[in-house]
Amino acid sequence: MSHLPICGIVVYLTAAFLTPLLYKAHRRVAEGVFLASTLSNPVLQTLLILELSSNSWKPIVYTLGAAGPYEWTYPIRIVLEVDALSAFMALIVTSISAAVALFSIGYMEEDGLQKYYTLFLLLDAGMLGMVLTGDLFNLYVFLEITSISSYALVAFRKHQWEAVEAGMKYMIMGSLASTIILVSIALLYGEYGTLTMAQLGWQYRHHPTGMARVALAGLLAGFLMKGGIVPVHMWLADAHPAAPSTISALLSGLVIKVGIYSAARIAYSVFWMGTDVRLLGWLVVVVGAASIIVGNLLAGFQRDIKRLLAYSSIGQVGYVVTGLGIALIPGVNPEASRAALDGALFHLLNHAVLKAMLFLSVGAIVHSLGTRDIGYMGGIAKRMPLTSAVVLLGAMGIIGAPPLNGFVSKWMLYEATAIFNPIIGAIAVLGTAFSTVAYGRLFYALLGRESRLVADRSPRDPGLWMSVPMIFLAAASVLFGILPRIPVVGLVRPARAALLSPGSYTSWLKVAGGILSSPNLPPAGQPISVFGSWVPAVFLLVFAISIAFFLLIRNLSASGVRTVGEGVKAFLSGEDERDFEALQLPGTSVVWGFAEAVKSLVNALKREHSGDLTVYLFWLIFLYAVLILLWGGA
Amino acid sequence: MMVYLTAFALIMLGIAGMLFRRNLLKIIMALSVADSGAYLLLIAIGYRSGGTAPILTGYEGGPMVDPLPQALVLTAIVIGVCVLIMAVSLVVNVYRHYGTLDVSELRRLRG
Amino acid sequence: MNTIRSILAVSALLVILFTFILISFNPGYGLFSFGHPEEKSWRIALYKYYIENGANLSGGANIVTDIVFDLRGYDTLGEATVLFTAIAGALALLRRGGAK
Amino acid sequence: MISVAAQMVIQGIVLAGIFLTALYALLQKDLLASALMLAAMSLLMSLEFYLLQAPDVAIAEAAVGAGVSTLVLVLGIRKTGRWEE
Repeated sequence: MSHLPICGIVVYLTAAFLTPLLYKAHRRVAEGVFLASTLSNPVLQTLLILELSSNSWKPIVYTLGAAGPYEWTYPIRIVLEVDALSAFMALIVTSISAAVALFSIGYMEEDGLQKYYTLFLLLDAGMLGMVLTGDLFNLYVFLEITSISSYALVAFRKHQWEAVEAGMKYMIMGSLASTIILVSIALLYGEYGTLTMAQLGWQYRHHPTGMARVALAGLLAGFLMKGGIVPVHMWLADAHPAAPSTISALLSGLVIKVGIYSAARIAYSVFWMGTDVRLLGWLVVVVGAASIIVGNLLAGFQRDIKRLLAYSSIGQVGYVVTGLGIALIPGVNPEASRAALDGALFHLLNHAVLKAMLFLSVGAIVHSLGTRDIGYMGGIAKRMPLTSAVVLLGAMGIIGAPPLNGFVSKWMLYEATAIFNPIIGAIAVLGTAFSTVAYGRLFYALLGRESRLVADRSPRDPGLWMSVPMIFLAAASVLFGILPRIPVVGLVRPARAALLSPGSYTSWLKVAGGILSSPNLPPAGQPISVFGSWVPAVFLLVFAISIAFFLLIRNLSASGVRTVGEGVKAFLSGEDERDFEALQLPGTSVVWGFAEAVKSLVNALKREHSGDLTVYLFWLIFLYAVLILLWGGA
Repeated sequence: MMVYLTAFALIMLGIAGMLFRRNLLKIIMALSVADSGAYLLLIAIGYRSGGTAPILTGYEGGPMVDPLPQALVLTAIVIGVCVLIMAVSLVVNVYRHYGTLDVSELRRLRG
Repeated sequence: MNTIRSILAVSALLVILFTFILISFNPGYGLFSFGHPEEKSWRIALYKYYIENGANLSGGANIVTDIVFDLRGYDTLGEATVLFTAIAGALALLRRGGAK
Repeated sequence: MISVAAQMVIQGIVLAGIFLTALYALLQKDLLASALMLAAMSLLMSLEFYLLQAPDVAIAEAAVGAGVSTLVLVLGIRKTGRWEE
């Protein structure tokens, strides 16, 4: 038996325990261990994927502490179960965190570094364990490792009130969600007497009971909260900006994805085949669509650049969840449901790459400027060309501009949602419009006229340690956009097939001696072409022409700065600006009309994000009760 | 039955306390009450009436209670304490910055 | 919290509590009855395996200890890691000084 | 061996005690008193665990719930304030 599944976790954990010890001896040694563990892990996960694919994507079941899971007819020990989806997630987690780790060597020049490295590695270990494990209680343990280290990392800059407040709110909400998850696990154990997820799925398929559905409601409410889905997303916009930028990249890029993964794993592999989940699927689609609207809309009205990115994360994760929800609903056009799932998983990968890249490069800007206000970032593109190019590339990717990876996955999701339901399709497109507004402001701000602060500080592009990961992520984003078939065929389709056939997740179980057959398998599905008429070369040409046009207009247009006026006001954030004189921006206000049009909606939403912790907790309980009513009681 | 009811009542009491109390330390205490409810629920699930503790020394046959939930609770108790430690160290920091533990004062981040 | 939200919160709590009471009392709903020696027909009696073979597998007379340290030893490792995380986190949060 | 009825009565008393101490802890304005009430609740919990044939958990709950938790909470209260406004 190959020991590959456990290796990654062991490497992270060993390094996490070693770093504080070595740091006392010599700082560089500790950093070496930190880098070695994070950089070697993607290799391990790639080997795992190769092993899986050479075995026609049959799940690898690894038992801890013994040769096989069976000493009886049921698995009695903790198992790690790696199927195509787990391996896909593991590769994302390890690769992105390798890039972030490389960046943080140059970025974190603060006190308490050895604790930073330790917590970073523990966060990685927790996430990797969550995606690889096949045992429900073990999932809870790893969830707690992930959560506790992320609470500590959010509040890591404890001398800032902002970090402490955000960490406190995140911690209380996250702990309540964890408690709900623990109660649900207890209910499931009481009902079926096992904790292995494959076994639970098999049991539920043959004996679906009301109590298991109540448990599912709790698990979903908890994991959706960890994934930052409307209406339990309020902690996210506080917590992600308050953390150091490297941690924001991990939180936005990976931690919420892992929450979504767990929800999907439980909904699909454990519960999907048991009963009709139409209502549940619709509920997931609705919260996903709400996330698209709320996240992307509020992103357009933030002055704080990291807060903008955090709200945009809510919106983009909404796309993923919408896709996952569509595939849950039975009776949808199978092509559409496959395309939705493909799009959702590919968007998950793309968003992880893009958001990590955005947070890292924005972090470099914020680090050198000392402010997070977009209004003061005018003209930084001239001073930090590389960083700004990466920021703008990431922004275009998130908007879904054609030659980049975000376009491909969003295109699949547009297709799928439009076939599924025109209203949801319209919401998907509307979300893109909103995010264009949000990131369009970024374009104007960065490329615009130089602000006084930028002139004073004269920031520079960061050094080699920080540039390499940014360039690496940007290259990945362009590569996935131009050659989408590589990740889609190699990683996403097997992962989709694994989700859509829960029978394969439980196929290794033996029940009463024989290998159990997997009933009601949906068709495994021939790969369909979901790219529409996507010819990268044409779009590249269009893109080059539009850049040429942009440069032409920019050079021909009248120069001059309009400092004060309605235009600047709406252009920045839609809020009343405090100090006009300090803002120096070209007054081309493209979003003024839009800001006026949606002002009442935005104000209502902003009132709801009142900062009151008990209100946030209320929404979690409310979601739980609604899930129970709609689904558990059925 | 009584044990289940008490467990669920403790969970609900904890959640209600988190929703309606305004002091942060009190909210954390409410969280630990809810956690205790979850532990009691797990142990109650494992109980078999007339069962003895799952220890083989001096065992004379007859039913035993389910040992697995007990193992889970042992793990969960430690995790609960870890959450408590983190929460209290965060609360100390909140007090340093805000001078109060009232959650309605703790809302500078919004919108 | 305002009044409407308080009412909603209380009703949400009541819904959850009612569901819990339902699942612990109503036999038709998929009940696990308290302390019932007989299992539901579909429930896996995994614990019987632990009771019969736990001592042979790991050699301890206390089956809970066997499970904690051997059969589910990985969870215990995770638990130790959580403890380590919490202590590292608390030390990071309570450290003196800090930049700026 | 105590009779089933007696055991029921004892359990009823212990469970009522758990619930009432938890309620009292959450309604109390004095944080120190509620921390001590939580410790009392933990002790009753460990008694209940013992009655439910879980001696290992009872020991752990008594040590961790009544000991470490209370210690951590009291340290937190010392660093902040004793009274809830």
